[in-house]
This record gives sequence, structure tokens and C-alpha cells, in this order.
Amino acid sequence: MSAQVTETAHGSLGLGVDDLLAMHRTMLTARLIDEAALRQNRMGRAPFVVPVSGHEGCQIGTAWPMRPGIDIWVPYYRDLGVVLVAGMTPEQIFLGLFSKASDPTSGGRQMPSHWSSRGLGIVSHSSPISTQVPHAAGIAYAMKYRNEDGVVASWFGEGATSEGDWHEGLNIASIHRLPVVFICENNEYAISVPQSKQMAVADVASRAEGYGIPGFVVDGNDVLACFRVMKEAHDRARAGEGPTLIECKTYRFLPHTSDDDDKSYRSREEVEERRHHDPIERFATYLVDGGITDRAALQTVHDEVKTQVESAIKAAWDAPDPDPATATRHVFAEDDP
Amino acid sequence: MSAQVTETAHGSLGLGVDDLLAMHRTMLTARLIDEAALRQNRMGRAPFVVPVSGHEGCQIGTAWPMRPGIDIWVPYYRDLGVVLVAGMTPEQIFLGLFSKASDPTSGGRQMPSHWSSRGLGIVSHSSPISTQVPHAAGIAYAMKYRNEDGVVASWFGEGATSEGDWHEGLNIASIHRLPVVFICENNEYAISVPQSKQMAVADVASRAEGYGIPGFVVDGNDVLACFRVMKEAHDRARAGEGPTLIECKTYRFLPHTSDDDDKSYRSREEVEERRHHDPIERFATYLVDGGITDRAALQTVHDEVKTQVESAIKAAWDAPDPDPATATRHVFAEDDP
Amino acid sequence: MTEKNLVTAIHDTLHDEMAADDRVVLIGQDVGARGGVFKVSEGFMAEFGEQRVIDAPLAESGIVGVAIGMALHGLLPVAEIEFADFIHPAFDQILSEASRMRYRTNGDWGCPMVIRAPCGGGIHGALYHSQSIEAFYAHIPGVKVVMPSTPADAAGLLHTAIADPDPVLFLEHKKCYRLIKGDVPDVPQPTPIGQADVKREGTDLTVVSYGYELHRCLDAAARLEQDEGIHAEVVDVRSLAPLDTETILVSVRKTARAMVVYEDNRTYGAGAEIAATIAERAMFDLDAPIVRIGGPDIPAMPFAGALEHYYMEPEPDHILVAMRDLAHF
Amino acid sequence: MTEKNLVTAIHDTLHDEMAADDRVVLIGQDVGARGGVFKVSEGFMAEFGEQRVIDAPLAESGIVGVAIGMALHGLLPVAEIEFADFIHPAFDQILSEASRMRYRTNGDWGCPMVIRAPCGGGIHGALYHSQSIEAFYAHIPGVKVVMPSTPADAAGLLHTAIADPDPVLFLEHKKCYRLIKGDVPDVPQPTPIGQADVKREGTDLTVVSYGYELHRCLDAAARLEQDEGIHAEVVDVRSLAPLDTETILVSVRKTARAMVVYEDNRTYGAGAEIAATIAERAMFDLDAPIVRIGGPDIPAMPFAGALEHYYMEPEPDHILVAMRDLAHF
Ligand SMILES: Cc1ncc(C[n+]2csc(CCOP(=O)(O)OP(=O)(O)O)c2C)c(N)n1
Ligand SMILES: Cc1ncc(C[n+]2csc(CCOP(=O)(O)OP(=O)(O)O)c2C)c(N)n1
Ligand SMILES: [Mg+2]
Ligand SMILES: [Mg+2]
Repeated sequence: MSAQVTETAHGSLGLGVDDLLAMHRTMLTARLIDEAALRQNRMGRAPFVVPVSGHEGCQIGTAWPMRPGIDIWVPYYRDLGVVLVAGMTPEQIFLGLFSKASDPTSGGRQMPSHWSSRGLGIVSHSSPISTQVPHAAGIAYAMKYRNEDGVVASWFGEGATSEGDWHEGLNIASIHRLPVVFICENNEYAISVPQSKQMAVADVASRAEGYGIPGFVVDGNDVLACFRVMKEAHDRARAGEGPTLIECKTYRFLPHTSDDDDKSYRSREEVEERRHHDPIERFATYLVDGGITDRAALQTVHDEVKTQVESAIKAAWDAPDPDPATATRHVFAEDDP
Repeated sequence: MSAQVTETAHGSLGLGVDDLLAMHRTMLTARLIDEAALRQNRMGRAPFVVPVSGHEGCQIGTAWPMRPGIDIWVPYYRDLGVVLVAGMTPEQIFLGLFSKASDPTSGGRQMPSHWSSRGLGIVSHSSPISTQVPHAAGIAYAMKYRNEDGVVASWFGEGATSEGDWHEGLNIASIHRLPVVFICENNEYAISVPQSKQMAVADVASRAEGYGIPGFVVDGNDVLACFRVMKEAHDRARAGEGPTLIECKTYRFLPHTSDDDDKSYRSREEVEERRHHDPIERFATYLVDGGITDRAALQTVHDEVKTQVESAIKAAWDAPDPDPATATRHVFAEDDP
Repeated sequence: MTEKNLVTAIHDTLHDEMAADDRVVLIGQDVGARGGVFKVSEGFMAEFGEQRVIDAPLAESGIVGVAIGMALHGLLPVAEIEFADFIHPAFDQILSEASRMRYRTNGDWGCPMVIRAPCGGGIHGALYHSQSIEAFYAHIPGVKVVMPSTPADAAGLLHTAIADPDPVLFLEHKKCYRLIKGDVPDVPQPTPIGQADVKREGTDLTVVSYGYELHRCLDAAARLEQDEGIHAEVVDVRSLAPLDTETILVSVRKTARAMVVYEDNRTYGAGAEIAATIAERAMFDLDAPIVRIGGPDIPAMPFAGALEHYYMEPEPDHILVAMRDLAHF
Repeated sequence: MTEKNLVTAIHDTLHDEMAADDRVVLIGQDVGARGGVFKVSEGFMAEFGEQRVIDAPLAESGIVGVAIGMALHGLLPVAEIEFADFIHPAFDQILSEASRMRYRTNGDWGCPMVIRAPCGGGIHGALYHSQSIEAFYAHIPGVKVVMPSTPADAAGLLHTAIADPDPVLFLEHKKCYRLIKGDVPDVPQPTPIGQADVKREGTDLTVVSYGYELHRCLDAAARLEQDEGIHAEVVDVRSLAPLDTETILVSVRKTARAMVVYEDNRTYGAGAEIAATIAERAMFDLDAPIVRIGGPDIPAMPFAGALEHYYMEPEPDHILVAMRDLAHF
């Protein structure tokens, strides 16, 4: 059931010019936050950073059809782009990066990039990989049970597909034809482990057949292709046709985290080559070539986002740290104030 | 990659008359042990019985290409037929059923039908379902690492395929192209849970594609068809071509165990209908119609096996019980005498 | 009040909770047409439908993980693990997910859910249908662990557990299921989680226990009182986590002799925490060393009758002997 | 003798074991080209090849399960869990399989294997890269659990663990990796599993600890001796299972004052077993109640510096204060 999906003109997708520019701006916001976060890391102000660079196309593309306030987001740590679409602000991101008391994900308890916000419908995830996949199925079960119109989407890396929980979650979701979309951001590595040592197949999407659900491979660096395949999966989910497995082929430009040194496991030439498929630059070219915007306007966007990121950093940095006296709170509901 | 495999004449399989008769005798032995065990249960002498009836075709068929002394068996509790092929004797089976001190599987520690015998190359399994699947992969890894010619086969029910361990085991085995064959005895129920609530697909074998290995569906009530598909898988494993997933469609004629009452979850009509596809009767008809034996000779075999089972019961029943003073032994090797 | 056995009390309470609130759903293996292997959900599928009584695939981590998702989105799932021995594939979902959801989100999300698991030995279940699992789970901050030993407590604690905003592991000792009978209130009486219960008053020594062993202790206490005039106080822990240290300490300070009895493997078992707590906080109130009786440190009860008996009920009755010795120390 | 830090001692020992016996194979995430996230296997893949240094997929249960299979068929696998916090998906394989293989086959099969896991907090790892896991695993009959706190013990225990015919969980405290240095014998000196070690002799009180906390205890003991003339004896448990109760009891009987210090969540933690053992077997030798210091009962160390500090090193130094109070009791 897996099929190749290639670039498509935005018109047929129902995306207007405003949508396209907003998508581009969000991708750029993710990228500039990433770069700023790494600068903060080098300055000694952010002990731990999880880079997103390279994944912006598949993240913004697959997140865009989701409806904030109705649908539920079940992301993983690399999904800075996803949570921006869900409504998290750059300042909130940096509150998390600096583990401030008002960090919306955990009040500075979890590592940065462990997204969560009940208000935004973003479900908290932990560090153990793939545990969120059955959660997504369970939320979708509750939606169906309650006759809601919602859709759940869960994102994960290709490494995550090796865990038992991944299998169990997909199996249960497909048995009940639940309104959930599973999105694999396949960047070919799980930290240092290459895909060839992670699985014996070329495509994660080839696993869909074993669950009786549609599986698609899409170019993850093509934001519009990602949008299209997600839009269709989202529609199927709402129509009661059950889950879809989407595999976005992409690449991470930077080390796994700020603690990683990727030189031991992949060549600089490989990384350099992949940078030529930058999803942001590709989308910018599409927008300019299609006459939707021009380079000068894009530069203005760049400058605006940069300013926004800088002021987010400043505001977040000045926010108060968590009070150690709160460390024992919220183990149980009755500990809550 | 999944394909239908249907009945084949034995000639093309390299099976001689002796093989056929021995296969038939083994199937019958499994059946008569089963029936005798349930009688012992009703007599109050065997507190727990796991029936095999209905599975003899797929068990003897898939076990037959294995080479005792070279290959390693990783069965599950329903595999009475498999362990008979591996070399376990009826008396040993009843020593286990009566949990005697000389029970080869565990000295009366495990429930009956939790097969094990290091001498026979049968790996001990536990009650938790599917945990043995990664073991099979690990043994196959060791065989390959040590340049042995061996093959590992692991059997399990269709319910077992839902566990994370099943997925993880198949994935690792396929990554390393290990010499292991995975055999699903699909009897449509996991205790009471029907296949439709276990998975969203018609065939477990459809999962093979997601691991990049061949998957086959075979009529589990056709012992020769099971033999053929297993023989080919075994050959592929020895040739370094990696794992195969075989799904045998079969049915269990009796309740899940002697503790189960299957009337709550399947109709008597359904069970009655399935009994018409009895693998033993079918094979007997093949042998008689093909002029390999006649009904009188088969009756003689039946009587011989019955006598053998009766004397096995007697010998086993008279064997000594475990000594309570041994209960603390073998937690660690240094506790061993 | 109606007299019921323990398993009927659980069946009836679960039934009433499901009838009262359609957010309560049951998920587990064989809970549907089969009504559960111990018949706890007998008749439920017919009454509440397949949407609420969910026959799950053979995947404990998935069952707990899906229940977490349900709990996050407005349902009150009760996940049944067929035997407690099979809960371990879900250890990570319980430890890393259910128990930490509230803490790691600084109180933003929570997981109101119950995991039911029939545990314990003495029912000829061998190594994998006999285990005690409470020590592993009671050590996880963020999960509550209870084990009722009477029908009334089973009803009261299940009622409370379903209403609790946090995950509760609800352990049911299989040997008590049909053996233990008692009056159960006809209208639900919530039993608070985190409260031990003095099941028998006495003055000469304190015996702290729970589950099936509690009944063995009560039995020994009755015999000792009748035959030898020894008055043992028997405290039913009921809630392993949070542990009600106060009730235990009050009793121990009164009797000045303490004994802890549990079925699980002795070393690093739950009784260690109870004994340690007494040692730290009431040592100078004691007239004798603390006595701790746990199961042998072997995987679990073997199948063969003689071996199982060795584990479950060593002879002469070591509980009674230890109680007598402690009283006379 | 060569001075090394703890992680180098582990690297070197593992290297030598692999060089000496080709049945030893290493399996885990990122152990290959990356050399492990803590560089324990740096250079191994180049030296021993991909067959022996196996970069595993992201599947802990599969890793342990495959290692069990290897152990059953003649290899001596060393499975690396990237962080101890991620071992829990393998809980069932460890508990139900590795630990019970010998017992359930009446001694017929066995699982000679080592599972290495970097554990503990204080390295800014937040809730899921900081956990103490020893209490869960030490409670499983059939598994040995060790945690060295010095480079020499790390080398000696790893050597012994690989030679052991049964499964050994080898815990490495991450905070000790680079911080703790010491002399390591150039030829392997096996350290027996099941033996505690008196790391500092003293007469006034006994402090029982292990892992990183042991060093905090040693440090407090040194300061108390120098500043206040209090002589604390510090016992390094080293092997949680089997637990060397004799060494602990001998020390406690000598000093008549006992304290147990551990980093893990206090309640139902490993220190409970140690305290309970002392209470049962040496209570009348004690001049003061047993003192038990464990971590707070919160999931683990939060990420924010102030919160992590609250967990790891509360101020004023509560270990030192408690030692002083106990000495003066
Ligand atoms: C259960 C578990 N095992 C190991 C780890 C350590 N770990 C963190 S990220 C990672 C790789 C994840 O790879 P992938 O799923 O492909 O996502 P990516 O980081 O490439 O986006 C690993 C092994 C973990 N977090 N959880
Ligand atoms: C981990 C685990 N969960 C639940 C059980 C209880 N149980 C025993 S057998 C069984 C059904 C197995 O079904 P299947 O794999 O199809 O094999 P079959 O019995 O049909 O041959 C279940 C649920 C178990 N043994 N282990
Ligand atoms: Mg990846
Ligand atoms: Mg089945």
C-alpha cells in the first residue's frame, strides 16, 4: 500500500498565499530558534539543546493540517517545528531551554524539548523512546468513544519504530480504526545507528501493510508534499477510516543533541551533501519561482523572526528559576496547592 | 511477499514412505497423549493440561525438517507435537504432566507443557507470551557467529504477534539475516480473543514485508504443505538468506487449557465444523488414498500408540515427586550440588 | 450489607462504577465474551457494549499505554492485567509514563486510571501465575498500590481507586478470591487509600501484614489467643503506597513487639520498608528485635504440590511459631 | 597499578575481557562507531569487528532477549543499556527470563550474561537520565546486582561478572565516571560478587552506602574526623544482590550505631533492606536508632539546577549532620 508522493503545486492543496507565507515563516522560526539555542549552549546558558535543523519541512508540512483546539499533538523531542504550529511561542520555547519556573512543558523539570502543554493539546512525552505511541492510540480511542471530531497525530524518528511500544500502539490503533496519524521523521540515524542497523527494510512505511493501514513515503524536505499526504491522512481519520502511517525521508543537519559529536559516525561530505536539500531553501525557491514572494521580502521575514527570537531569549532569560521548595510538588494530585 | 501454499504430493518433497508413516505416527501420538492427559485431568491426577488437538498437522509438518542434535527448538506451550519430533518421549511428557522430580522440562517447577531439554536442544520458555522470540534470534546470532550450520525455529500463536517482544525479535533477526524460522500457529483465538480483535489484518504473514523477510501462509491442517514451506525456509536459513515467517492456519479443537471453558466465546457449531478439517484424518486419507497404507494398518498404529501412552502414564505416575528440600536449589549456579 | 466473597465484591463494585459513570471503561485480555479469566467482568460486555469492555490484544505495555491515553483524554480506564506476573512488559509504561505524567508536567496533565492485577500464590499457578509484585511498584513515586484482603475493603478501595485522579495499581490476591467472604455495604463506602486497618486488636505483639498472609496471621492470632492467651494485634497494611506508617507505629508502640509477614520474596520485599520504618521510628519502644517473615528468595512457587507447599505454608506453621516466640521474648 | 578514572577502568577491563575471550560480545545502542555515549567501547568496533560490537536497534527488551539467546548458545554477551532509565522495557526479559532460566529448568540451562547500565544523578540528566534502579532489580531472585564505586572495584567486579555463570546487572554511577580516580591493578584482580568492603575504618558509627553517595559519606567522615574527632566506619555495599549482611553486621556490632545512605527514592529503596536486616539481627547491639537517608520520593532529579541540587546535595550537608547527630546520640 505504500506509494511515492512527490512535490505538488499548492493550488490543488487548498493553500492560499497567506498559508504558504505562514508556513515558511514557521519553518524559519524553527531554524532560527535552533541556531540561537546552540549559541546559548556555547555561551554556557543552555546546557542541553536538541537541534531540529533539516526536519522543518516534514514537521511544518505534517503539522499544518492539524486544527489547534480540536486535534491532539503527540510529538517527540525533535519536534520544535510541530509545537510552533501547535501554538507554542518562541518565548515559551526558551523558557523551557533555560528551565525556568514558567516553562510550560514542565516548569524546568524535564530536559528542554520534552514538549507539553495541556492548553495547546500537546501531550507530554518522556525521554524513553516510543512510549507516546500507545498514548496516541488511547487518546484517539477516547475521541472516538466520545464521538468527537478530533484527530491525534504522533511523531517519532525511524529509530523509534524498533521499540515494542511502537508495534503495540500501531496494532491497537488499527484494530479499532482510530482517528490517529503516525508520522515517522526518518533522518537515517538514531544517534549514531544507521538505518541499515535499525531495520532490514528501506521504508518504515512498508510496515503499514502488517497493520492493515495505508502507508506512504514522502520527501520530507518538500513541505507541500508532506502537507498533502498528511491532509489526506487527516481527512481519512475524520471520516472514520482509521490510522495512516506516513514516513518522511529527511536528514538532521546537526549532531543528535548538544552532547553529541556526529563526526564519529558520519562523514562531513555526507552532511554537506544533504545540506543541499535544505527544506527551507527549497520552499523559498518555490515561493520565489512561483512569484508568491521575492528574496527581499524573505529577507525581511528573516530579520523579523530573528528579532522576535532575540527578544524571546531576553524575556525568557530574565524569568525566574524554579524554587527548590517546589521540587516535591505534583507527585500526586493531593500535593497540588 | 506472502504466497498461498497448497497441498503437494510427498514425492516432490523428498519424503519416503517411512517418513510419511513416522509423521503420521507422531501426529497420532500427540493426539492420544492429549486425550489421555485430559482423562488424567478429569481423574484428578493432572491439575493442568494444555491441549494440542487440531495443531498436529502444522506442528509435525514444520518440525519435521529440523535436525535433532544440530538445530535448536524454541517452542511454546501448545507444541506437544513439536517436542515429540525433537525427541521427547511420551513418558517424559507425562513426567511433566504429573510434575515429577524427573520431569525433564523443570523437575516439576513449571506448569506442564512448558517445554525444555538442553540435551534435546529444546529451549525453556516461560508463561509470559512471546518472550522466547528474541531468544531465538540470539541463539541464531550465536550460531552464525560461531559458523555453525544450525537453524533455530520458534513457534508461537497468533496472539503472540501482538507483543512488543515479537516485533523486536523479528526486527533484530532480519537485520542480521539470522538462520531462524518463525512459525505462527494461527488458531484464530488467543484464549477467547478472536483474531479480529488481535490484529486488523487477515494474515500474520503480511507482517513479513515490514522486516524485509519472506512470509508465507500455509494450510496448517495439511502436514505436507507445512513440511514443504518449512523445508524451504530451513534451506534458506542454512544458505545464509535469513529468517522466514510462516503462518499456519489451523484451529484448536479443545478449550485453551483444562481451566478454560470455550463455550462462552465460540459456538459449538463452529467447533464442530472445524473438526471436519482434522489434520490427522486428512493425512490418513492421503496415505490410504495414495496406497501408502490401509485402514487396518492405521488401526494397528493407533493401538500401538495407545498402549505406549498407557504405559508411559503408568511409569510416569509411579515416579517420585520432587523433594521439598530441593525448592531452594538452582537459583544461582553456586547453589547447584 | 450482603455477604460476598472477594471476587464477587470486585465484580459488583466494578459493575456499579461502570453503570454510574460512562467514562469508566475496561480494557484487558479476555474481559469481553469470556468475562475475564476470573469472571470479574462476567456479563459486562452484554450490558455495557464492546466500546466499554475492550478485549485487548496480547500486549500489556500497549494496554497500559492506551489506558494512559484514555486517561489523558477524559476517560477513567480500568486496565486488567490477566495475571500480575504478566504486568512486567508494562513496567516502563507504568514507571516512566503513568507515574510521572503529573510530576513531569508540573501538575498540568494527570492520569486517572486503575490497573487491576490478580496476584499471589497458593493456587497451583507455578512460577508465572503466583508472583507477588507489590514491592516493584510500591517503590515508584507517583503510583499508588493497594491490596485489599477483605471483600469490604476490596469494594471500598476499588471505588476510591476509580475516583482517584492518579494511577492506582489494584492488586487482588487470587487465593482470597473465593476463600475470603465477608459483609459488603450495599451502598459504596469509600475506603481511603493510604490508611492501614487494625483487623484484630491485641496487646502482646503487633503483626503487620496484607493480602492472603494477613488471613494466616489472623488465624494464628485466634489460635494463640484461644490456646495460649497471647493477644496479638494484627494490622492490615491495605495500601502499600502510600504506606500508613502512623497506624503501624501506634500499634507497635503499644505492644512493644513487632513482626512483619509477607508472601513475596523476603529480600528487598515490601516488608523491609515496614521493618525499617519501625526500626527508625520506634526502636526504643521495642522490647524485642523486629521479626520479618517473607517468602524464600526463589523465583516463585513451583508447580509440584510439595514444592508449592514449601513456599506457601511451611510446616510447622512458621507464622504462629514466630508469633509465640516473639510474645515470649 | 595505574591510576584511572572509573569509566576508563571499565573501558579497559571490557577491552581486555574481549581480547582474552572471543565468546564475549557487546550489544547495545551506539556501542559501535560512536563507541558508546560514554565512550566505554571507544575503538572496540575497529579492533573487534562488527560481529562482536553490535550496534543494536532501539529496543531494550530485544537487546536483553537477544543477549539471553546468545548466552544460551555459548556466548558471553555484555548488553549495554544506554542509560539505566531505559532498562525498564527490558524488565520482563530480565525478571521472567534471564533470572529464572536456571531455576525453572532445575539447573539445566543458564544465562551467563552481563547487563551494563549507567545510572544515577547529579549530571544534569533530568528525570530520565538520572534514575537509580537497583532496588527494582535487587529484588529479583536469580539476578546479581553490583555497583562499584571505585575504579579498582569496577575493574574487579566487571571481570567477575563476565565470568559469572548467571546474569549480573552491572550498574555504573555516571557521576563517578570521571570524578572518581584511583589505582587499578594491571593484571585483573577479581572482586567477588556478594562481598561488601570497609572503605574506611572507624569506631564511633557505621555508615553503609554505595555508588556516588559512598563518596559523599567518605568525604563527610574525613571532615568529621579532622574537625570533630568523630571516627566513622564506612562500608561500601558494592554488591546489592547478593547482599553481604555479615560485613555490615560486624561493623554495626562494633560501632553500635548504624546509618544507611542511598541516592534512590527513600521509600522501598535498597536502604530499607539494609536497615531492616540490621534491625532484625543487631538491634540489641545498637545504642541509637537506625538512621536512613534516601532521596526524596519524587520521580527523579528535575533538570533545573536548583531543583536537581535540592535532590542531590541538600544543604546543609544532611549526611554530615546526620553522622554527627548519630555519633552524639
Ligand atoms: C528507550 C530508550 N532507549 C534509548 C534512548 C537513548 N536515545 C535517545 S534519542 C535516541 C535515538 C532516537 O532515534 P530516532 O528515533 O531515529 O529519532 P531522531 O533522534 O533521529 O530524530 C536514543 C537511542 C532513549 N531515549 N530511550
Ligand atoms: C504476557 C502474557 N500475557 C497474557 C498471558 C495469558 N495468556 C496465556 S495464553 C494466552 C493466549 C495466547 O494466544 P495465542 O498466542 O494465539 O496462542 P494459542 O494459545 O492460541 O495457541 C494468554 C492471553 C500470558 N501467558 N502472557
Ligand atoms: Mg532518526
Ligand atoms: Mg491462538
